[in-house]
Order: sequence, then C-alpha cells, then structure tokens
Amino acid sequence: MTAFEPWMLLVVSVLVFCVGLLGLILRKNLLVMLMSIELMLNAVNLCFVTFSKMHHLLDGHLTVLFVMTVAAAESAVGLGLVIAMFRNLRSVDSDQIQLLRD
Amino acid sequence: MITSMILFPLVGFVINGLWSLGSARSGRRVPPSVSGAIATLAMAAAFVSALVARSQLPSDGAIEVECFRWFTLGTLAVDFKLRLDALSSLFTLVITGVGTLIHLYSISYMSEDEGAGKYFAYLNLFCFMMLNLVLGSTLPQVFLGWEGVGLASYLLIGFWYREEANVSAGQKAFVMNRIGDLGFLIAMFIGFKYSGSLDLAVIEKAVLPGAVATSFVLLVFLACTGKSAQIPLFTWLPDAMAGPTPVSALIHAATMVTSGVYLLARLSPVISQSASGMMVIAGVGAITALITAVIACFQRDIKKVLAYSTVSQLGFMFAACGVGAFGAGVFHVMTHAFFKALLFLGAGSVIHALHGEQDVFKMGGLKSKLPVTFWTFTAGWAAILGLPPFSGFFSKDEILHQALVSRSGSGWVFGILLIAAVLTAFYMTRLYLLVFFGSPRMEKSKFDHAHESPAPMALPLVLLGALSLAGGFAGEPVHLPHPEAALSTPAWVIMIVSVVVAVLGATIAYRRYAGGSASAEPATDVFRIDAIYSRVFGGGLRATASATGWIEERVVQGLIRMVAALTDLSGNMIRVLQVGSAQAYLLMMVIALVVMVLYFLKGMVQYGNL
Amino acid sequence: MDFPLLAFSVFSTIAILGSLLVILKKNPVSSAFALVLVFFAFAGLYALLGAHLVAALQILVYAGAIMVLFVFVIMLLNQDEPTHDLEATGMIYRGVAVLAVAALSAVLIRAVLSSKSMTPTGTLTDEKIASLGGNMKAISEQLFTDRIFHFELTSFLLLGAIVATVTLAKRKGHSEEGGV
Amino acid sequence: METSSSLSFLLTVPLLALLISWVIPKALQRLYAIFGSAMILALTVYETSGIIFSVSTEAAKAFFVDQRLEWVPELGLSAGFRLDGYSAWFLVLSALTTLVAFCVRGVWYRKQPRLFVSMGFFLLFALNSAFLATDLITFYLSYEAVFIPMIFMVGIWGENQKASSVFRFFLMSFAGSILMLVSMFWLMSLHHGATGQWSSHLSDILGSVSSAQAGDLVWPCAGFFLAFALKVPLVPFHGWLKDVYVNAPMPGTIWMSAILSKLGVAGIIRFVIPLFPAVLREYQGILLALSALSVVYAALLAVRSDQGKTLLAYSSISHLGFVMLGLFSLSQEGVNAAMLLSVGHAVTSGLLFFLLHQVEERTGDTSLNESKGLASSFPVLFTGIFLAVLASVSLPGTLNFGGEFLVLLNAYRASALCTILAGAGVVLGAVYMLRFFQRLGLGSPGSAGPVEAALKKDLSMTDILMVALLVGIVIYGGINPGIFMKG
Repeated sequence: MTAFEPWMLLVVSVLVFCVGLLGLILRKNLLVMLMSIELMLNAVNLCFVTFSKMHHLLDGHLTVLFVMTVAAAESAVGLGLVIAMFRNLRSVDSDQIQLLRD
Repeated sequence: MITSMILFPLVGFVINGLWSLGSARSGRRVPPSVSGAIATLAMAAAFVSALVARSQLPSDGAIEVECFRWFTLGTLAVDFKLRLDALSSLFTLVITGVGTLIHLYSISYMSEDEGAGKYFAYLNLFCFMMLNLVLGSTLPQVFLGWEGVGLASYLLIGFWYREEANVSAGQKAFVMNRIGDLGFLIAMFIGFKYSGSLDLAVIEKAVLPGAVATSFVLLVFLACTGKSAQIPLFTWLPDAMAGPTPVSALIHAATMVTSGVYLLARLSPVISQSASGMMVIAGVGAITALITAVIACFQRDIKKVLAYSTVSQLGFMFAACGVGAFGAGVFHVMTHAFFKALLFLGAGSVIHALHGEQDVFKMGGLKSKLPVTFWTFTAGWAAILGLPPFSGFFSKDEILHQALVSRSGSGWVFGILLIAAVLTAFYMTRLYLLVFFGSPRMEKSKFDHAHESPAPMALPLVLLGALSLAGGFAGEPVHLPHPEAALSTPAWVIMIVSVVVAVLGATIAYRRYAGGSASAEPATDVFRIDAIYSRVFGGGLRATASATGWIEERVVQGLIRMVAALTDLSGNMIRVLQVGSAQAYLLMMVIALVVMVLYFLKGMVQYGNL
Repeated sequence: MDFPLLAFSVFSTIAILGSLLVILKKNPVSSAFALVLVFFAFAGLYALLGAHLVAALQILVYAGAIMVLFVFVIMLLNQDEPTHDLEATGMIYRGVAVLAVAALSAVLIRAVLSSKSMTPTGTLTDEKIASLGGNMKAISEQLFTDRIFHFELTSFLLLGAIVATVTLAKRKGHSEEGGV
Repeated sequence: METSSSLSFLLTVPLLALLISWVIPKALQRLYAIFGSAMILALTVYETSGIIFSVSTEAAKAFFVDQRLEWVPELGLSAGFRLDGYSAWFLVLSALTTLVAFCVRGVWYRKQPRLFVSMGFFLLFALNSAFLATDLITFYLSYEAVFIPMIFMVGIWGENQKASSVFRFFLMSFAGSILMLVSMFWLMSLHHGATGQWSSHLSDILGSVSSAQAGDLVWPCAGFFLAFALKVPLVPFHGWLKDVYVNAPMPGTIWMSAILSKLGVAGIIRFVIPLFPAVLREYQGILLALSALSVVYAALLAVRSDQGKTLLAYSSISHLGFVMLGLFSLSQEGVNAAMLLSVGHAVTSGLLFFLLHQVEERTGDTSLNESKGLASSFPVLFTGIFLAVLASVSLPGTLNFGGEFLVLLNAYRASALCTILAGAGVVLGAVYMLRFFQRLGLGSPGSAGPVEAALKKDLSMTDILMVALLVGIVIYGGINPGIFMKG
C-alpha cells in the first residue's frame, strides 16, 4: 500500500465534479440542480487547494476563499430565483422555463 | 481667333440653353426671333473669326493654340489644343459659313415653334462640337467633337419629341454612330499602342506594321461609316430626316456627315499605308454610292430622296479617298456642302410653303409660285448633276478622273461611280420635275396658299445658289498629296463622259416625268436593308437580351435561391438540436468539450508534451 | 495503512458516495442532507491537506450558511416530497449523459494524473508555512496585503447579491395567489 | 505636412453629427441632415484639399497621412488609417453621396426620421473608417459596420419584399466578408510564421507576403477577391443586387450604388492589388474576362429591364465592370483610370437615382413599358436626367468619358479582346440609357402619363442646386479629370 499523496485528491475532485455535472444534466428539480452546482464548486475548490499544496503556493487557498464568496452569493440569488419561479409557475421544474424556444 | 471661333457658338449655346431652360420652368416662352438672332450672331462672329484665321494662316503651315492640359496618365498626355491648317480651315469656313446661313434661315423657319430657343441652343452646340472635331489636334479632342455632333444630331432629329417616330430615329442615329465610335475608340488604342501618343501630328507620321495598319484603317473607316452613313451603317440617315429641315441641311448634308471624309483626309498618311484598307474604303464608297442612288429613285418623300442622295454623294467622296485622291474628296465635301445645303433649304422652303407636305407626288407646278426657291433649286440640281460650270461638275469630275487613273483606283470603281452618276441625274431630275413642273397635285387650297418664303429664308438660298454656281472654280481647296497616276487618260475625256452620263440620266427622267401627269409611284424599299437590319440586329439584340435574362433568372437567381435554400435547410437541421432545455445544451457542451480535449490531448501526446 | 491514507480513504468515499446520493435521491431534503455529508467530508480532506482555514470556512460557510439556506427554501416551498423528475427524462438521454460524463471524467483523470510529475514552482513548503506562523496567518497576510483589492471587490459582489435577492424576493408575482 | 489630427477629425465628425441628430426635433430632421452632411462635405474637402487640389500626384504625396494606433499589441491588433490619393477621394464621395441621399424626400422623413438620419451618419462614419483603414482588422470591422445601417434602411423603409431582400443582402455580405476574414487570418498567420509576431497592419503584412510563394497566396487572394467581387458586384456574383436595389428605399439605393460598391473598389485598390500582384498577374486573363463579361451581361439585362430602378441597377453593374477592367489591367495607370471612373459612376448613379426618385414622386411609377412623355411637363427635371444619361453613356466632356476612355486604353494593352468585348458595352449603354430617357421623358404626354402629373411642380430650388452641383462635378471632371487621379 502506498502512502497518501495529494494527486489522489485530484481524482476525487474529478469524480465529484463529474457527479455534480451529471446531476446538473439529469435532474429537472431546480433545487437539486443548484445543489449539483455546489458539488461542482466544491470539487473545484478541492482541486485548487490540492494544487496549492503541490505547488507550494498559497494562491489556491485564496482563490477558494473567493469561490466560496461567489458560491454563497450564487446560491442566494439562485434560490431567490427559484422562489420567484415557484411563485409564478407553482413548480421548480426546469422544463417549465422554455420561453426562449421558438 | 481660333479660340474665339469655337467659343462664340459655345456662348450662344449656353445663353440660349439656360434661357430656354429657365423660361421652361417659369412657363414663359423665349421669343424665337431673339434666340435666333443670338444664335445667328454667334455663328456670324464665328464665321468672321474663321475668315480672319484663314487670312492669318501661313501658306504651308498651321496655327496651334494651346488651351489647357486635358489629362495625363502615365506616358499619355493629352492637351486641349486647337490646330488650324489648310484642311481644317476649309472645314471651319464651310461649317461657320453654311452654318450662319442655315441659322439665318431657321429664324424664319422655326418662328412658329415653341421650342425655338432650345432649337437654336442645339444648333449652336452642334457647331461648337463640329468645330472641335475639325480643330482638335489630338484624337480624343476629335472624338469629343465626333460624339458631340452625334449628340446634337440626336437632339435635333428627335427635336419634336412628342412623336415616337422622331425619337426612335434619333436613337437609331445615336446608336449606329456609337457602333462607329467604338471603332474610333479602338483605333485610338491601336494608335496609342504603336505611336505612343494620341496627337494627330504624331499619329499622322506613325508607321504602323502591315496588319496593324490595316486594322487601324478599317476601324477608322468603321467610325466613318457610322458618322458619314456608309454601308453598313447608313440606314440612320434617311430616318434622320425626321428633324427640322434646316437641321437636315446643316448636319445631315453639309457638315456632320462629311466629318468621316475629314477624318480620312486628316489621317491620309496613315491610311495610305494600307493598300487593302484603301481598297475596302473605295469599294464600300462606290457600292454605297450606287445602292443608295438606286434607293433614291424609288422614294416619294422629298427629304428622303435628298437623304439617300447625300449618302450616295458621300459614297463618291469615300471612293475618292479610297483611291488616294483625298484632295478630290475634300473638294467634293465643299461643293456638296453648298449644293446639298441649298437643295435641303429649297426643299424646306417647299415644305414650308405647303405646310408640311413632303410627298413629291402631291406637289408639282410650284415653279411660278416659288420663284426664288425654283431658281436656286435649279442651281443646286445642276450642281449635283455635274453640269458645267456648276460647282459639282468640277469635284465630281475630279473624283471620276482619279478613280480611273489612280494607281489604287480601278476600272470597276470608276464604272460603279459612273452608273451612280447616271442614277443621280435620274432621281434628281425626277424630283426637280415632280416638284416644280407639271400640274399641281395637291389640294387646291394648299396650292393657292403656297407663297414664297420670307427674306431670311430666301437670302440663304440665294447665297448658297451663288456658291453652288461658282464654288467649283476655286479648284481643289486643299493640296493633299495626289495619288500616283497609273493611266494617262486625259482629263477632258472624263469631263465629256461625266457630262454625257448626267445628261443621259436627266433625259431618261425627263421622258418619264415631264408629262406633268405623273402617276403616283409607291415608295419602295428596294433592298429592304432597313427591315433586314431591324430583323437581324434588332432581333439579335432582343434575342441575346432575352437569353441573358433567362440565364439571369434561371441560373444566377437559381443559384441564389439554392444558397438560400441550403441555408434554410441547414438551419432547420440545426434547429432540431435546439430543444430549449438548458440541460440538453449542457450535455452538448460536455460532449463537445470531451471531443476537443481528446483532440488536444492527442496532439500533446504526439508532440511529446505528455 | 498510515493515518493520512486511511483518513483520505474514508473522507473521499463519503464524498463520492454522498455526491451520488445528492443527485440520486428523489426527495430534495435527502439530497440536502447528503450534501451536508459531502461538505463535511471535504472539510476533512482540506484538513488532511493542511488547509485548516479552508476546512474551517468550508464548515462555516457551506455546511452552516448555504445548507441552512437550502433547507429553508425546501421547507418554504414544501418540496419535502419525492419527485420523479429523474425518470421523466428518456433512457437515451440518460444513457448519453452518463456516457458523456464518464468520458469527461476519464479525460480529466488522465489529465490530472499528468500532474504527478509536476515540479513545485512556489517556495511555501509546509515547513515554511509553519515558520511563518501557520496556514491561517500566511493566508491572511497575503489576503490583506497583495489581494486587498480583490477582497474589497467581493464585498461589492455580495452587496449586489443581497440587492438582487431582496428584489427577487420582494417582487409580487403576476399570479393572483400573491406571495408564497 | 498635415498632422494626423485631420484623420481623427474626419472620423469623428460623422459621429458628432449622429449624436446631434438625437436632439433635433423630428420635423427638422431633413433640414438638419442636409445641412449636416453639406457641412461634413465641406469639411472633408477642406481637410483633404491638400491632396485633391494638388497639381500632381507628387505634390499630393506631401499631404498623405499615415496613422497607426496600437490597440492590443500582443495580438498585433492596431487601428491603422491612411489618407492618400485614393482614400481622399473616396471620403469626399461618401460625404457627397450622403448629402444626395439625405436630399431625397420620402417616407423615411415621416416614419422614424431620427433613426434614419442617425443611421445615415453612422453609415458615413463606417464608410470613412473603411476607406481609410490600412489595418486588416480595422478594415474588416468598418466594412461590416457599413452593413448595419443598410439592414435598417432596407428593413424599415424598404419596399414590398423587404424580408427576402434583407436576407439576400445579408447572405451575400456575410458570405463575402467571412471569406475575407478567413483570408485575413491566413495572412496574419503567414506573417506570424515569417516573423514570429502577430500583426494585422497592411504594411507589416506586405513585408512578409512579398517573400511568400505565389502558390500560398492564391486562396487568401481568392477570399479577398470574392468578398469585393460580391460587393461591387462583378458578374456572376451580382445575383443579390437587383432585389436589394429595387426594394431598398431610394436613399439606400443611392448609398449602395454610389458608394457601397466603391468599398469593393477601394478594397481592391488598397489590399488586393498590393498584396497579391503575382497571383493577380497569373489570373489576369480570367479577371479581365469577368470584368468584360460583367459589362456586357449587365448591359444586356439593362436593355430588357422594364423598370427604371432595375435598369439603373444593371447599368451600375455594367459600369462597375469597366472599373474592374481598369483595376485588373494591373498598372498604376489602369488603377488611376478606374478611380476616375469610380468617381464618375458614383456621381452619375447618385444623380440618376436621385432624379428617378423625383420622377417616381411625381408619377408614382417608373415603368419603361411605354413612353410617358413627361419631359414637357418637367423640363428642368428632364434636362437633369438627360445630362445624367449623357454622363452615363460617357459622352466626351463628361467625367465618365475620361474614366472609360483611359480604362479601355489601359485594358487594351493588357488584353485587346476583352477591351473589344467591353466596348460592346459602350454601344449597349447608349441603347439602354436612351431607351430609359425616351420612355420616361419623350413621346406624347397624353399617351400614358397620369394626368395629374402635369399639375405637379418641376424640381424645387434645393433639388436644382443638388443637380447643378453633381452636373458641375461631372463637367468639371470632364475638362480636368487629372484632379481625380492622385494615386
């Protein structure tokens, strides 16, 4: 058995990212979609921190801080939108918003 | 003096043109006598300038006046330069002299017409352009005049533009002239290519390689056939008679149509370089003279007879040029200008007297009613027949003589011209008899109301009559190099022959038409040339245009439609993918991303970066 | 098996399985709780990397703030019932999606594996960070000196987000039912 | 030596005019547009006077201005402008054409006049920028920007078949310019390959192109050529033209025929000829043949047109064929002659369309199926039309004659056959232009023309001034054509 090495975390990060992506593609429930986005953001964060470690730099950490800020803002606005949509359409299904088609 | 000569008509044109335009807008009419007086004075002043210029002309040289630099491009530099020598001096005198008389005549002739101001403007424009043509010292300048007179001719033929026929006649003239002009243009290009200049003085002296010389000559001659109504481009001239009669006299008899002869005479050193070209010119000239003389015998319209006669006489001139006797040709230009202008003005006087009647079979017996017209017309008739001592005798005799004896001449040219001369005598006598002798064949009231034209119309007739009578004694006005004589037939033999044929033709006509009770002959289009042309060329153009239209609509527009349809189709195909679900788009993005990444990874692996 | 590897195995397993649960659970509430699990696992992974500040913030911001928000909204919208949206999509679509994402993950894994041979470009090794006074101090120093401008910018971002959210939440819908 | 401020000045003045137009009341828009464009014309003439009024090309060269502003140096993007003997005249022409187009009365001054006027000034700005550009990307952007106002013109104030015309126009414009853009990138990467630096400036690219193999340049040359051949247009790339000309509102048609077509000419002069001399020489025969074909083909189509606007549209193609003939004679003289003819064509076609609109305004149609005999009712208008017709058949003494004559003279040295073929266009030109004049003006007035036509007024004083200005240019150019040949 080998010792723990940072690159292993990169693989985890990729897997989580892809799961998030899959959720984003497959789920129609906007709440779950937003959660999937959170998953992807987290995966990227992990990637940043890992690279930071591997490169002997702290920039990754800083970036993660910013990403977290953005993520917080994003989920606040996103959930606001979901509420607004639910008000109008009584649903949180993304297939209901297709106004741009045709 | 030379500058003022061409500026006077220009000033007249501008004054009359702007004035009549302004008055047309405001609705007031320009008094015909005033605009006529302005135009006539301008021409008279030009004539005086031409006389003065002639007197200043050194005996064997030229006067040049540089006006301005017209254009330069690369090695080409064209100056606007006026050049007066013996040849152009003769032409300027004829143009301004005859022109003045015809302007004078027009004042009275057009006094009833509401567009008189415009008419005189056009007439002055014509004289300006014609002077440019003969005074121009470079080919583009000559071309300026060449096209300019064509424009004036177009405007004046279609002067009464409310009649479709007049307009079409003008258009026909313009377009046929354009065909000739194309020849002129290409001749200029050839001249420039081989002599490096467009200056007449340079091109005259240019020595062109054989085939080039021939093509140059033929192209120049093409231009001449257009402007001077020779075969194959002659059919416009009879139609051009749709214009007012003084116009026919000035433009379509005395001056413009002779510019082809001027051009050949001007370029005679180059023209002489191509024997085959000369042969074509002589042949075409002679055949034109013959054919149109035949046609003239079958016309009923007094102006049409004169028109075909003009074409025929021009044929004589070209035949003269073709055998190398440019001097004789120019001589005939001069005498022809006198007597043909006279004949046309006389015809105009007759038409005027009969209120527009042009059919010779509805005339007759006008001798006593129109004495001045009759006597002057007689002078013109005698001159065109070539009876001594009238002017036409000298020039025509010279042409016949040269046609026979010149090295480039030949028996058959002489023969054809001789037959043409017989026919000339025939149709002119026919016309003369039908108009002035016999019993009147028009309505009685018309005959009774017919009266001699007023003085402004009579005066030009008398003066031109005098010139037709005495003009020939001047002899060859310009001394262009004579062709070498190949035969030594004495001149007097030809003289006798030419007088004999004239008398012969006149006698035949007399036999037939002197009875006074001439029965109307139908006007026959003998050779149906016009009809054939309109079928072949008019139809050809229409067919080509329709074919082009077909290509345009089917092929080009079809292609456009195809491209449009393809765009539509591809749009519809892509539209299938636009399902409107953001998630589906995301999926497509992912797929695209994978493909792209794979592609780049492959590249990186190849280059060993991975 | 040494401790880091053990910790890594546990946390990463939780993270991957948790995320699968997030997207597969029919009930949004279950998804949300699975997500909390993932967040904690990530915090563990950060700690494993020595990123203590990030680990702490991960728990505070994500597990604390964002998750509360999610659960609150779910409850607000009465979404605590199973949904069947996953089955609503076609088999082909699902298949293609899984295949595409699998391909992407393969490609990405291939790419991240190439970073194994990477040589460090920075100088802040663990020892150096320790000598600077620890991870948190080092980050804070950079954040409030070199990156102060960016740091301030985020405040604008947050301000914008607040305004946007308030606007969205306050606007009365067109429907007669009024607000929620 | 002029300072480069004159260039920025020329570029910004139309934008300024555009801004001002937003605050002008609707009722005054026409007045403002005419006044503004006349001012711009005057300013343009003043700013370029050093070039256009100089006695010779050598004297003019002292006033040439070259300006280059770095934009994104890493990518080699810069904004390059050059005022020279060609662009100076093109600037004057675009200002003049704008003045003529603004002079035309019509629905565009009633329906959204502000948009119309500002679009006109924007067009002027884009045109100026395109005529001045020496940087490929700058040129491309301006060239495309020209398209925006034209879409508006056709789309908002156009005639019945707006949509399909706009579509065609878009298709042709887009197809052409995409090819051009690809060629530009091709050249830029060629330059990058040769020097290791990115640049889109003509002078840089000229340096690296001159050392490239002719074979490598065939495709970019074809791309540029196609774009410009579509713009001018050259047969067989003219399919879009008729519909667009006919369906565009008259100012749009005037802009298109008088000046937009010159964008292609300017592009060939500035980019194609200097960049690809070897390629052009290799294919010169084909190019000359296409040009001559253009002349004759379009002339034949014009002969059978039954609408005034259609006829003028085809005659435009025919005359531009002569211009192309001059360009592809590939000599300095030929290009200068083509420039001269371009000016002539711009002025003449502007004048013809302008006057045709006056006819349309008075009688409601411009069909050529039967004679209308309007000349006696509107003598001044038809004098104007006749003068324009004369210029269009390039009678000596008009600007067009000098152009056509010199073009053919130079083309003759390159190919006698093509010249003679194109010469047939001279004859056909007379046929269709005279027919145009005859059907509209001549004949008996009672036969077809609406009776009320006679009750309407002849040209107004401003229109007469406009016509006099254009005719004056045509005649002055006939006497002194050298002024237009400063290349």
